[in-house]
Amino acid sequence: MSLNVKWVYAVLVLLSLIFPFQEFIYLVFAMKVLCFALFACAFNLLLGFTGLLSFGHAAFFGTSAYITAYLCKEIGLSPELAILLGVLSSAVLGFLIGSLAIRRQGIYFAMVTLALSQMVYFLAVQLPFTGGEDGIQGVPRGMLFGFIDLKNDVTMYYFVLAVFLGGFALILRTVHSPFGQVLKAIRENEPRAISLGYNVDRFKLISFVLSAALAGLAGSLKTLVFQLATLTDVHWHMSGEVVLMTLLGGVGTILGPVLGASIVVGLQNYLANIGSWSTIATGFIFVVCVLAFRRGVVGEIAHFFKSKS
Amino acid sequence: MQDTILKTVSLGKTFKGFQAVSDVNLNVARGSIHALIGPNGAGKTTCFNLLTKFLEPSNGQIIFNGLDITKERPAQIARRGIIRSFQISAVFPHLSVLENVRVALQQGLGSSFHFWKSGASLKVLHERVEELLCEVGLADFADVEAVNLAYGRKRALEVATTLAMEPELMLLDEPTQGMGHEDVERVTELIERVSKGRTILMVEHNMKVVSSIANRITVLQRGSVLAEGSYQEVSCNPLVVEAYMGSQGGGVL
Amino acid sequence: QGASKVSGDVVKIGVLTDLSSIYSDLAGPGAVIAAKMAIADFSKDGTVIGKKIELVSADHQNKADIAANKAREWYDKDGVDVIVELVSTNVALAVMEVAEQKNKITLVSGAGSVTITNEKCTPNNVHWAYDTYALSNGTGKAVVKQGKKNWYFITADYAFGAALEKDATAVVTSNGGKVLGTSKHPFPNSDFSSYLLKAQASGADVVALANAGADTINTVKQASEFGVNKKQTVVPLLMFISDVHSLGLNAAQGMYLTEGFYWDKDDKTREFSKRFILQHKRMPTMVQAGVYSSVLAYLNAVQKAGTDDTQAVMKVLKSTNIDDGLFKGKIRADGKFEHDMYLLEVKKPSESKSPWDYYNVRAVIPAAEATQPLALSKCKLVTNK
Amino acid sequence: MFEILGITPQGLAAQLLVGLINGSFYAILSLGLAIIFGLLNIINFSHGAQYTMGAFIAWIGLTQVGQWFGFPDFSINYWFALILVPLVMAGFGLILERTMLRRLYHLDHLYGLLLTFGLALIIEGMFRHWYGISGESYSAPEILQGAIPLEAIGIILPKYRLWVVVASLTVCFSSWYVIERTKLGAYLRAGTENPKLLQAFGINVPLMISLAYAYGVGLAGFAGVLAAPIFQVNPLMGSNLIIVVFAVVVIGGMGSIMGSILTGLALGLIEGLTKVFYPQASGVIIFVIMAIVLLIRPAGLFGREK
Amino acid sequence: MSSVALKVEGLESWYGESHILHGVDFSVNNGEVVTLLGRNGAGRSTILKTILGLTSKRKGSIRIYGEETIAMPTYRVARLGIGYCPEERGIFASLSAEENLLLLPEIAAGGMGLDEIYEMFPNLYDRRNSPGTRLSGGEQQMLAMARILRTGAKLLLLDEITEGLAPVIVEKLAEVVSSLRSKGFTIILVEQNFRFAAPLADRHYVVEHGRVVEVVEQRELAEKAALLNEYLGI
Ligand SMILES: Nc1ncnc2c1ncn2[C@@H]1O[C@H](COP(=O)(O)OP(=O)(O)OP(=O)(O)O)[C@@H](O)[C@H]1O
Ligand SMILES: Nc1ncnc2c1ncn2[C@@H]1O[C@H](COP(=O)(O)OP(=O)(O)OP(=O)(O)O)[C@@H](O)[C@H]1O
Ligand SMILES: [Mg+2]
Ligand SMILES: [Mg+2]
Repeated sequence: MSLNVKWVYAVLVLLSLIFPFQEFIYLVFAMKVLCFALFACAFNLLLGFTGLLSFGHAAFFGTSAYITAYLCKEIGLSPELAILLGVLSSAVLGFLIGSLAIRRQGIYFAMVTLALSQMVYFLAVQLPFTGGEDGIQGVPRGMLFGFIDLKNDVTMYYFVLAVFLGGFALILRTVHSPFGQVLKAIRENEPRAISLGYNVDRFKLISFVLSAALAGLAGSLKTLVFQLATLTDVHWHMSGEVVLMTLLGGVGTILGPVLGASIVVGLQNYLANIGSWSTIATGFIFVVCVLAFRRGVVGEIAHFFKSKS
Repeated sequence: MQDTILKTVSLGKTFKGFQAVSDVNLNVARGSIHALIGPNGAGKTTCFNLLTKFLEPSNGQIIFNGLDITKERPAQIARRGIIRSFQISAVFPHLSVLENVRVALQQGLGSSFHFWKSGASLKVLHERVEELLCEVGLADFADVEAVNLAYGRKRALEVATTLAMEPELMLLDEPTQGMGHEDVERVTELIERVSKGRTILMVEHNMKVVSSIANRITVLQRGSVLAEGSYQEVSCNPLVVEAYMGSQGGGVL
Repeated sequence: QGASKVSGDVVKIGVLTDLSSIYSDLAGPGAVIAAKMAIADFSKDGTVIGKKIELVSADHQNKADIAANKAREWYDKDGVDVIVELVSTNVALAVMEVAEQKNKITLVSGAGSVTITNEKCTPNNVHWAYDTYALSNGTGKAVVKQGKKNWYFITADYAFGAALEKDATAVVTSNGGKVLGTSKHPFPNSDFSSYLLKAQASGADVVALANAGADTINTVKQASEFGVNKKQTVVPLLMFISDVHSLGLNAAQGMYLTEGFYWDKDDKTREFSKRFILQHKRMPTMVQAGVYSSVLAYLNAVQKAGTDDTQAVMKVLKSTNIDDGLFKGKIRADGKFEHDMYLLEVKKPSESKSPWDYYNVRAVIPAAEATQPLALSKCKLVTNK
Repeated sequence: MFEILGITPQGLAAQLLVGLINGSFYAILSLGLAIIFGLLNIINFSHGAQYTMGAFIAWIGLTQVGQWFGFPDFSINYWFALILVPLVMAGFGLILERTMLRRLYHLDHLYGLLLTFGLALIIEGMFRHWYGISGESYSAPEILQGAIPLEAIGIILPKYRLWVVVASLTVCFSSWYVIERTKLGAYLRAGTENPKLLQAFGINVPLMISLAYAYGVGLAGFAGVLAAPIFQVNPLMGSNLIIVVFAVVVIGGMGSIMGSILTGLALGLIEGLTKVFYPQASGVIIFVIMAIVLLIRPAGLFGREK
Repeated sequence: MSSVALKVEGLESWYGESHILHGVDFSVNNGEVVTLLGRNGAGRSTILKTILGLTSKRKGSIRIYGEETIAMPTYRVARLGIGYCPEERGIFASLSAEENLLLLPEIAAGGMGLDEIYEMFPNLYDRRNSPGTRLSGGEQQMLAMARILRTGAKLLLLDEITEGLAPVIVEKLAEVVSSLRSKGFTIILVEQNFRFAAPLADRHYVVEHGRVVEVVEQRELAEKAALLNEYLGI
């Protein structure tokens, strides 16, 4: 990681730390961005660095969201435990779906994941504990570690930020780790990787589970922020959205997904008041992105500097 | 320890009724360079695919160092020390030449699953990578993306990657294919050099190469063994000349 | 001195509705217009107790999370005092939740489930226009009375559908009818022929539709296609005039339905609707009328209380009778605004004189009948009394 | 007498029939998708929107154009629409392909999917904006109105639905014949694999591709017109359908023409049955099947193993 | 007859960013056989690809049978009567061997018939129904060669056709090429296998770093052997 990149990170972290001390941007919105940024990063670990396009990541996001919501509201667990169990459950789910899906490549992989996540959606609709269309609402944020009260948005924000940074760091590390190197190789030329003695499926599965777990983490956070978990979280639109975020920001770039998430969430928020135009505008932006700057925002910037030097 | 490293017992493969390989009994002596030749479509690559379990044998056994590996999976076999190169060049296109080789070396480190370890932990390998690249004459290409190599260089890179695995038995499928004469010579002597302390089984159409380094040759035709022996023996065998070598037979080079 | 009494020195009204998705015709932009009209009608200069009245609106796309998020932002950051409309139950419940936390007001017109004033009721909420109880009682009772006793339900497979079916079933059985069967369909859904065939085969007198919006429209349309409406009576438990409009009288004629508002009921409603259609090109739906009525009532309450403080305003709202020409009645302790409902029959094309001339008013369902008795209410505000 | 889970054999037959009807919609839509994917390597997410568009254009033709141009009594009737709309849509497709999709061929499927997804949003949004959400009704032509009572199985079957089956099956199978039974088929497959090389052999691949896309979109338009009288013509009619149709294509085997047709029909039937026996599941059954199929036969039922 | 079949002047070519050919000049008369020799990566394959417009960008002048084609789309260039046998064989995996053969449209009269081809390459006949990429390396090479003989193209661009072929078959190919030549085909060979190319060609162009650096007429082979040696290390 080159020096000026380090600087970029430093500045961003600093900004996010002083964030609550400004009026213009609403804090809960910022938290939403962080949650989805984490989600997108988790997804990018799979798409960008393993070369697997999952079209069912909502399943992990949603499952963990529901579990956390349920544990907090009905069982009254403390947030950290609820999150932990939520993440665990989506990791397990990730393992199940993953071990089925990784046997297939390319677009088929995408479709298997889609199919399986649709089943998760179906369960979410049918199972009683999810509260069907209403979802689980009014989830208490509770006391972190029993003494930090998350009701206050600022506290909540710092909690979310901390978790996000943790997850982000983990991903960063993974990408550059020996493990990450092998993933890259597999993405490039699978039979060759096998012939070099790598158990390709193991690698794919691990990164799938990792990604699922982190997606789950994002889901649980979101539940605590909004204090609800609904069908939106498991719907395939959610899977689609995370793909969009990642592409918009730049597949296979580290910061891309974060930016992508901010843009998409921002759009949803600020176009909300103009009704059907928001749909059109969103669509338009995606078209432009694909046609004009395909590497995604961050990707394009990086490329610009590359071609400069 | 016995001196046949690899042994196949009536190995066979049929594709939807088509006998690609039938009843092949190979005996590869440890430390030798063993060439597998034969007309196109004779079943050489298929044999390789069987030995590395990229294809399931229809019948027969594969015995490596005395133990039966017929049932094992490709990755296992690779880790036992049987490494192959491919006929159609196989590199990691968007990795740099250096990374290509390093990925292979990583095996040895055993840290491949450690997604928490930092990338810096791989620096230790670079020295070895340099060596290997020099051996195949790609030293000044270390940072080039593999796609951008000309065909011949891709092959060289592939050999380097294979070597990196420190294989006990190397399977080379037409290692010099599509190379200019210089490269051919370089790679030939490279093979000879690395064959020290290793066993090499290779498919090669370039008789020059075969004659110069192979100490034992098996000729396949229509999936079964036509002849076996030293270059002199096979190249004088009228059947072989007729089926494969043509006018080049009889060692006239 | 008024400053202290009015938060942020403005009275801010938020219309949180479905501007782009499946309910945008029955609420949506029309609801925003209705709210604007209410403000204009309340005071020429757009002020109450000397403070400016502001209106904001946003699209919740029928998503509880988006809605909740927006509501939070409005209450926390933008100083919104009251949120109105809130079509679709899950959205309403989510926002009510937030409002209770932040101690702000919600006036629900679009959402229909009775739970809003039952299990899930909140002290700061009024349920304005209609609820599933009223619908099923209105239509259900009337139809059973006509001697059509055997019912078959086609129900949207989600909370609202279930609630609707449950209430209707209660009405039917208690009036001596019986339910022969139910088909639950996924939501949303476009082809209903299978369910209709089952309904047909069941030989019931009545095929009741416990779904909403596009689903209902398609069911009705395809019912007439399969000639279901020839031998059996199709009863959409929830249908708005906007749906009838897009169905066309051909497919819709002869159906019974219950609404809390019909533009052509009397002079007052006509007067309002004429002004409305000038701005919106469509006649107001019950929901849009409800929004108008609720905003007007809210402003009056603020006027009367002399402050926009939540408790004070709620107190006034729940203690004064409301009669704005569109709705007439009073708000109960559990937050249900009880008012008359109307049993309507869709006209034959031949009967329809002018555009939007769609209904014959068959009966007025008195408030008492159209509302779940407080005695039965499960609302915490009334039970623990 | 013998009832299966409360369904008389007649009832069942009737259900199968309506299943078939939906099936023929799936068939014709997935056919379009299959062709497009097969040749352009693009997952045409806007297929649903284009189907919607077809329906709307038909409706506009019937009810609006008159006013637009000031001849209230002028209107394009169903039969003309059936010919005209597919052509218009094909034209539209051609433009899209030439101006946008063309730039994506050398890229991953992903981008095509994303672009068409965006297009879908735009188209959908436009219609929402102009014509609201609850949609407009479009009535079937006189001769196809009314229904045929089938005493045998004790139901009355709308004439129009029968027509739909006939029409779409005809179109499907003739398309299949043209593509598979002529050299075109070979070109299509080769073109998918390595368009540049195919050009080097003297085949005008760009043109071939544009036409293929246009044809696919045309099919979507055609389906739209067929659907208009059955379903409400509304902006979301397509987006509700599209995911299912994807599933169909995948199950049939990406790019396999016959596969998509047969699977479409079959799934229509299966879905119909689910609606009878376990309606709640009718939304998910197709995905269950998809998952199973892909795990057993990765390339889909009719797809070629790579 | 010595009318010019192909004339290349100042040809430059790019793969994306990287500039590969820097002004290549050479010309081939009707009925001639010429070779492009050079080290790996010299740019020989790229020359062929550029003639067909398969690189991302090209500049200069390419006249085929007198017609300027620098701005032509690939498929029209091909239709002028070019048969191309690419470097990595380019067999279509989704088509069977025979379909691969029949795929190419006839762009001129006088192409070979199937049976003619099958008797030339018997292996193909045995394997005609198996999927293209299921063929052995060599079989694929033969197929790639065989299919362009069907089209009736008169100007053949052959990129390393002897690669991975058994000596017997290489000899067979040598016969094929010389018979084609006697049939009046114009052929451009990219070859590593000098022993194969030497006797066949009228002229040899030596390519280095994306330029033609040397022209060797058949008759000069003897005296320029040393030179070639230093260029190619033969
Ligand atoms: N997967 C497969 N399916 C069907 N036939 C196959 C398959 N793989 C190989 N074959 C056939 O088996 C025979 C042997 O193929 P193989 O690749 O082993 O030949 P080879 O000896 O490597 O020839 P070459 O020297 O040309 O590479 C060929 O005729 C080929 O067509
Ligand atoms: N697709 C490509 N993208 C970028 N660079 C390329 C590409 N293909 C080839 N090159 C570069 O162009 C140069 C010439 O390649 P070319 O294949 O023409 O070499 P050649 O003379 O044919 O040698 P070979 O015998 O290896 O084919 C090489 O340096 C190679 O790195
Ligand atoms: Mg081979
Ligand atoms: Mg080359």
